[in-house]
Amino acid sequence: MTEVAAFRIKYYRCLDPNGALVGPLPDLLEEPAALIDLYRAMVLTRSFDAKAVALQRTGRLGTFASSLGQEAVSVAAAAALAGEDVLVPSFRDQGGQLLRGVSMEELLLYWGGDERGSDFAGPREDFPICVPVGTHAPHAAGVAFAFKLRGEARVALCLFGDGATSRGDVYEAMNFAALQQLPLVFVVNNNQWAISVPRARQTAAETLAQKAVGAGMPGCQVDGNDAIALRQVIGEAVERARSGGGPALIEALSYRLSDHTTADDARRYRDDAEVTARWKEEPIGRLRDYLVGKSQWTKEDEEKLLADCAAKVDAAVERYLAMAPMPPGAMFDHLYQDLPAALRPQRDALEGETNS
Amino acid sequence: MTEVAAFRIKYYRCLDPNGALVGPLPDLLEEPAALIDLYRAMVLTRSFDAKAVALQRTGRLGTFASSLGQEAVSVAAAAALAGEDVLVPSFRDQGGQLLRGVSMEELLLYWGGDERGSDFAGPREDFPICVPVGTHAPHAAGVAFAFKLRGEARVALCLFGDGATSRGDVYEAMNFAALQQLPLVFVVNNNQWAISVPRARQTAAETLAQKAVGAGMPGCQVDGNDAIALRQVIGEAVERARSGGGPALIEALSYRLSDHTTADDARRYRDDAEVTARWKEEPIGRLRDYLVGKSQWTKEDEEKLLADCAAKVDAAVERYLAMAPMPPGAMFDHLYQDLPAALRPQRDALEGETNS
Amino acid sequence: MNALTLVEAVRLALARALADDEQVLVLGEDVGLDGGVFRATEGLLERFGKDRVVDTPLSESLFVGLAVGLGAQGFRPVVEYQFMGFIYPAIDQVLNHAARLRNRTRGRLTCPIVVRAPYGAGIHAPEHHSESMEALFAAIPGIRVVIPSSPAKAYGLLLAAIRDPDPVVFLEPKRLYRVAKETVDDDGESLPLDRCFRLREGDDVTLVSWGASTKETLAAAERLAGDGIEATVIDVATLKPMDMETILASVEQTGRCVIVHEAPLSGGVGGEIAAGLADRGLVHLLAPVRRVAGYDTVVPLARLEAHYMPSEARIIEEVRKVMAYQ
Amino acid sequence: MNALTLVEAVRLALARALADDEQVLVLGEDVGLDGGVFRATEGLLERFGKDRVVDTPLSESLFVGLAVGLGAQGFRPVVEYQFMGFIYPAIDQVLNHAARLRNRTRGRLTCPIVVRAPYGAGIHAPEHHSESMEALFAAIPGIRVVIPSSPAKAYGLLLAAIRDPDPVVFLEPKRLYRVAKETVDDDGESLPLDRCFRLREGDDVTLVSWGASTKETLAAAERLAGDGIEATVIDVATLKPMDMETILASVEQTGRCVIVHEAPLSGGVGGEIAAGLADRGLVHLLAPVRRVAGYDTVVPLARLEAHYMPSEARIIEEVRKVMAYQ
Ligand SMILES: Cc1ncc(C[n+]2csc(CCOP(=O)(O)OP(=O)(O)O)c2C)c(N)n1
Ligand SMILES: Cc1ncc(C[n+]2csc(CCOP(=O)(O)OP(=O)(O)O)c2C)c(N)n1
Ligand SMILES: [Mg+2]
Ligand SMILES: [Mg+2]
Repeated sequence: MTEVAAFRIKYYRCLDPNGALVGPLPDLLEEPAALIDLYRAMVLTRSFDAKAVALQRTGRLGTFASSLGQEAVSVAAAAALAGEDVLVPSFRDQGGQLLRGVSMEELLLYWGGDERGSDFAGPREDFPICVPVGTHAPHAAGVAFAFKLRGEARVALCLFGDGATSRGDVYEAMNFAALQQLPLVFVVNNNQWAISVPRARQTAAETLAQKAVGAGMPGCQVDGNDAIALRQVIGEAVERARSGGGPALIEALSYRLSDHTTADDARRYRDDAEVTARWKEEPIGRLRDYLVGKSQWTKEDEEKLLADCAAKVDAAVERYLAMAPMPPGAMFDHLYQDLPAALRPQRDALEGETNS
Repeated sequence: MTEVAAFRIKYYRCLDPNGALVGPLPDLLEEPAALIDLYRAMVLTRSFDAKAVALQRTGRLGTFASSLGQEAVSVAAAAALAGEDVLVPSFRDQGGQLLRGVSMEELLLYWGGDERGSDFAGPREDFPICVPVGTHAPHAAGVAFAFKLRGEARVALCLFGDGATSRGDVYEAMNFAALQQLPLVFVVNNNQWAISVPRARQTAAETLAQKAVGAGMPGCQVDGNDAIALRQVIGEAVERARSGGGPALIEALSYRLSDHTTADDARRYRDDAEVTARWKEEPIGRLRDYLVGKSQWTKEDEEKLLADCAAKVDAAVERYLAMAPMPPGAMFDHLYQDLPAALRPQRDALEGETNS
Repeated sequence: MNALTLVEAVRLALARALADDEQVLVLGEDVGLDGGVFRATEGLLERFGKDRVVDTPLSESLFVGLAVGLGAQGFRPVVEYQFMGFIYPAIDQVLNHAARLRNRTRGRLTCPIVVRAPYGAGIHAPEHHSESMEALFAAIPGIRVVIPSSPAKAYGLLLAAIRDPDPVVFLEPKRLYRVAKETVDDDGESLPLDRCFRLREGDDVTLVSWGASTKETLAAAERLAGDGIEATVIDVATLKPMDMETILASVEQTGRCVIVHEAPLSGGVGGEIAAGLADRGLVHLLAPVRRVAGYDTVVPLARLEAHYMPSEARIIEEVRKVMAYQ
Repeated sequence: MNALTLVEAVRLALARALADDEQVLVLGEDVGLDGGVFRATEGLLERFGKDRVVDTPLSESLFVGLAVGLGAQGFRPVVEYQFMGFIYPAIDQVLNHAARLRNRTRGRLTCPIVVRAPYGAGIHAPEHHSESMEALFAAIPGIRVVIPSSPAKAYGLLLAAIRDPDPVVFLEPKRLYRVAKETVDDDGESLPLDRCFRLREGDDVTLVSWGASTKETLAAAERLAGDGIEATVIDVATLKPMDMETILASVEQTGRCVIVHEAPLSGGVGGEIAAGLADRGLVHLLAPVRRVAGYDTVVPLARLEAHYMPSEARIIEEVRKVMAYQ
C-alpha cells in the first residue's frame, strides 16, 4: 500500500466578522481606493436588490433573485477581472454585472420580462444571466477555450451556486477546463442553500472546493463575507489563469440572507434564528468597519454613498418603467440571422393580428 | 490561511508482475480455493473473448468488446459480491457476468443482436450490459437506494471504464450515493484507453480514484492486473457498504490489450510496442505464476482447465448458432406490459407482412 | 367531496398513491419541507417521512436514471422536475433506458416510473420557465405522455400513471394550477390512459386540444356557440399512445377540425393528429385541418408571452375560416 | 472531380471548411488520430493540427455548451457526436442555449455551430446505435435540422451548415456512408438550407423522404414505374425550417402522397408534412396521405432490424393503396 496522491483544501480570510484583520496581509490592502471601490459596488448592489424586490412586490417586476448578503462574492469576482475578460454569471450576480458595466436598467428589463435586458451595451462579450442552474459552465469553458486557441491573455470567470456543484455538466466543464489548462476561474457562491436544500444535503463532500480535486485542478475556500480575501484570492487565480497556469475553483462561503427569490418563502424550511445569526457576518458592515477603523471611510462618505445609490437606482427604475414593450413581432427578429422563408407567414400573421 | 480538509489516495497491490507477493498479505490468501476460482473464471473469460472475436471475424456475431487483459477487474468485482447483490456492468464485463451466472449463450445472443440475451436466467436482478457509456451509474444508485430503503443487507456494484469518469451522470450518481450513504461500490476499469483517447487526455486528475473526493466518498487505486489485491480491496468495500459504511470508488489500473472492439483498429492510434510491454503485466499469467509457485496449480490442471473452457465455449456457441431469431412481431412483445390499442394495427401490419 | 385546484389534486393523488402503495416514492428538488415550488408535494414529507419523500441534490441528469434503478427493484418512483425547462437532461435516460428496459430484457426488468413536470407559459415566470415541449417525449417509443386539463383529470390520470407498469411522463399545465376549482372525490379511482375526453359536444366542428390550451379552446367554443357554431371539444389528455379513434369519430361527424396547442407549431403533437386525419379521416374532411399553436419561436419573456400563446381570438378566427368551406 | 462515398464527402466538406475559414474547429470523441469511428475526420488532425481538430473527453453534456461558448467568441465549431444514441444529453444545451442565444441577447451573441451525428439502423450495430430521432430536434425552435441523402448533398449541405450563422443539427445516414459513390467536385459550393430536392419526376404520386430512406423510396419508385406508376420523389433534406412549398407544389400536381421515414411513425417528422398537406394541400388530395415509417417500437437489435426499417415492399404496397383511390 503506497500513497499516490494527496490533496489539501485551504481556507482564506483577511477580515474577521468584526472587520479586524487576521492572518497575513494581502497586497490588496495597499490600494485603499480599490477597497473603497469594492465597498461602493457592494452598497450599490444592495440598494439595487432592495429596490428590485420592492418593484416585484408591487407588481412592476417579475420574479427576482436578491443577492442580499452575498454581494462580496460577485463584486469581488468581477473586480478581479480586466475589461476584456468575460464574465459568465449565474442569476444572482447583479453585483458583478453592475461592476462590469451592465446597467441597472438592463437588469430590470431582464427580470421584468424583456429580452433587451440581455443586450448589454457595456460588456458586449459577457454572457447573459443563466437561469438553468450550472448550464453556463460549459459556455465559460468554450469562451476560455477561444482565448486559449487565439493565444489571448484573457480570462473567463464563471459564477454559480452550491447547488450547481451537483450538476454533471458543471463537472464536465471543470474536467475539460483542467485538461486543456484553460484560462478560466470558477467561483462557487456557497450561500448554504439551494432553495430549500441546505449545503449538507447537496453533497457529502466536506467542502465544495474539493470538487476541484475530482476535476484535476486546484481548489480552495475563502470567507465569502470578506471582500478583501475574495478579491485577493480570486485575483490571484485570475492572473494565474491569464498567464497559462490553468483553471481553479474557488468556494466562497457566504450566506443567503434573503428568500431564494421573490417567489420563495424561506420560513417554510429554515429557521429565522439561523438567518439572524448570519447577519453578524455579512460583508458590507464588515468592510465598512474595517474602512472606518482605518479612517478611510466616514459617516459623511456613507451618507453620500447611500444617497448616490438611491438616486442612481431610482433613475434607472424610472427609465425602466418608461420603456415600452417591444412589438410582438420582435419575437421573430433575432430567432435566426435572417428569418427563414418558412417562418415569415407566422410573423405576418402575428403582426396582422396585433396590428388589428 | 488554514487547512480545512486533506485527502490521500492509496494504491494497493499484492502480486507483482512476476507473481511474487508484495506488501502485507491479505486474508484472501488463506483461501486457496477462492484464488483458484478467480483463476478459472479469468481463463474462461479469455477463452470466451477469443471465441467471440473469432465469431465476429467470420460474420457470426456483431461488434464485440473483448476484455483481453482486464479479466481480473470484472471477475474480482463479481467474486466480491454475494448472489443476492446486484451487478450493474458496462459492456466489457463478461468476466463478471459469467461468474454471476449469466450464460455464454446469453452473452452471444446479446452481441449477436438478439434481445433475449439480456433476459438472464441466472442473476435475474442484475442489470443488462450498458452501451451508452456511464449511463448505468444512476441505475446502480437507484438499485442501491432500493436496498437502503428496504433495509436489506445487499450491495450494488457498478463497473465502468476510465472514459466514463468524464461523464456528468457518473459524477451525479457518485455524489448522490455518497450523500445517501448507499450500499454501492463503483469500480472503474482504467484500461488506459477510451477508444483512441488515452487516460492522460481524459482528465488532468492525477488519479481516477480522486474523482471520489469531489463526490464525497473514499477512493483508492488497485493494481488491476492483480486479481488478489482486487478481490481483497473490492471485497472490503463491498462489505463496508453492506454494513452501512457507504459507497466507495475503486480505480483498477489495467490495460486494454485488444482493440477497443472488433470494429476498431487500435494501430491507428497506439504503438504496438506499448501493447507488447503491457503483456508482461497481464493478470492471468501473473496469478498462474503465483499459484504454480505455491504448488496450488499444475500443468495438468492448466491443460484440463483450457480443455474444459474450450468445451464449454464451443457448446455455448453451438447453442447460440442453433437458436432461430425471434419472429419480427416480437419487437412489440415487451414494449409495454400490455400493448396499447393504438399500437396493435402496427403489430398486425408487421405480422401480416412477414407472414406473407 | 372537495373543491380543489389542479395542483391540489396533484397533491391529493400523490398522497393517495403514497398511502395505498408503499412502493411509491416521491423524489425531486425541494419536494420535502418546501413542498415543491408549486406546493404539489406540500405536507407529504410530514405525513410519509423522508424515506418516501426524498429531496434530491440539483442533478437533473440523475433522477430518471435513479428511478430506473428503483423501478427495476419494484419501487414506483414519482420524480418531479421543477420546471419543464430543466427536464431536458433527463431525455437521455428516458429514451435510452426507461423506455427500453422492459423490452431489452424481455420483461425481466421493468420501469414503473412517473416523471412529473409543470410546463407552459402564462404565469409571468422567468426565462426558461414557460416552454411546452411535450413533443420531445411524444416522439419516444415505449413511454406514455399524459397531460391533464382539470383538477379531476389530474387526480385520476396521475393515479393511473403511478399505477401503470411502464414509464409515464406526466406534464402539468402550471397556468391552470390555481385558476379554477373542481370537485375531486378522493376515491382512488384512476382514469384511463388510452382515451381522449370529450369536453363539449357539437356537430359543426371538432376542436382538439390538451392541457392549458383547453381553457381558451372551451372559451372559444362557447363564444362560437353564441353565433350558432357548435363545436365538439376533445381533450387529448394521453398524447402517447394517442386515442386517435375518438378524434376520428368526431371528425367523421363534423368534417372540420381545428387543433389547438401552446407548443410551437412545427414539430408539435398537433402535426401527428393532423396526419392521422390526412390519412384515416381524409374522406370525411370538409375543410383544411388548421392548427392554432405557439409560434416557431423561442417563448418570449413575460412582456410578450401573451402574444405567443394561442388566444381565444385566434381560435375563433381559425374556426370561422374552417366553417367557411362548403 | 472525384467519386466519393457519403462519409468521404463529409470529410471533404470538413477539410474544405477548415481550410477556408480559420474559425472552423472540429471537436468530438476520437476525431483526432483515430479519424472518428466512421473515419469522417480522417487526416484532419494531421493536416490542421490539434488546435483545430480536438479530441474531447467522454462528456456528451459538455460539447454543445462548449460550442456555444466558442461560437459566442466567433469560432465555428463543428461538434461530432459519435452516434445519435449518445446525443440526447446535448438536447438541454441545444434547446436552452444554442437555439436561443441570438434571440435572448437580441443578436449580441450568436451561435454559428454545427452538431453532427450519424443516425439510423441497418448496419448491424450494437444496441443504442440505430435510432432515428430527428424529430427531437425538429421540434426545437431556433435551429436548423439537415439530413443529406447522397455524397454531393452531404458536401454541399455540410458546407452550408458550417457557414450558416445559426445552430445546425446535421444528421448523417450512416447506412449510406459507404453504399454508393457520387461525383463530388470540391468547389466549395454550398447547397441551400431551405429547399427540398426533387430526386425524380412523376405525375402520379409524390413520395417524400429524407436521409437513408430515400434509397428504398427511389427503388420503389423505379419498380412502380415498371407498372406505369410515375412518382415524384422529394428529398426533404432540410427538416427544419422545412420547405413545405415544394412538397405542396408536387402534391398539387399528383394529388397523392406517401411519406417515408425510418424514424418511428408517431411523433415523426412525417406527421408535420402530412399536417401541412391536411391544411394547405387538402383541396388537392385525391387519396389519404400515408406514412411508411419505423414502428412505434424500440429499434430491435440486429437480428430483426431489417423488419423495422421501411422496406421497398412496404412503400410499394402503400403507393398502390393510394393509387387505388379515384
Ligand atoms: C437546472 C435547474 N434546475 C432547477 C432550477 C430551479 N432552481 C432555481 S435556483 C435553484 C437552486 C440553486 O441553488 P444554488 O446553485 O445554490 O444557487 P443559489 O440559488 O443559492 O444562488 C433551483 C433548484 C433551475 N433554475 N435550473
Ligand atoms: C455515451 C457514449 N458515448 C460514446 C460512446 C462510444 N464509445 C463506446 S466505448 C467508448 C469509450 C469508452 O471508454 P472507457 O469508458 O474507458 O471504457 P473502455 O471501452 O475502455 O472499456 C466510446 C467513446 C458510447 N458508447 N456511449
Ligand atoms: Mg446556493
Ligand atoms: Mg477505458
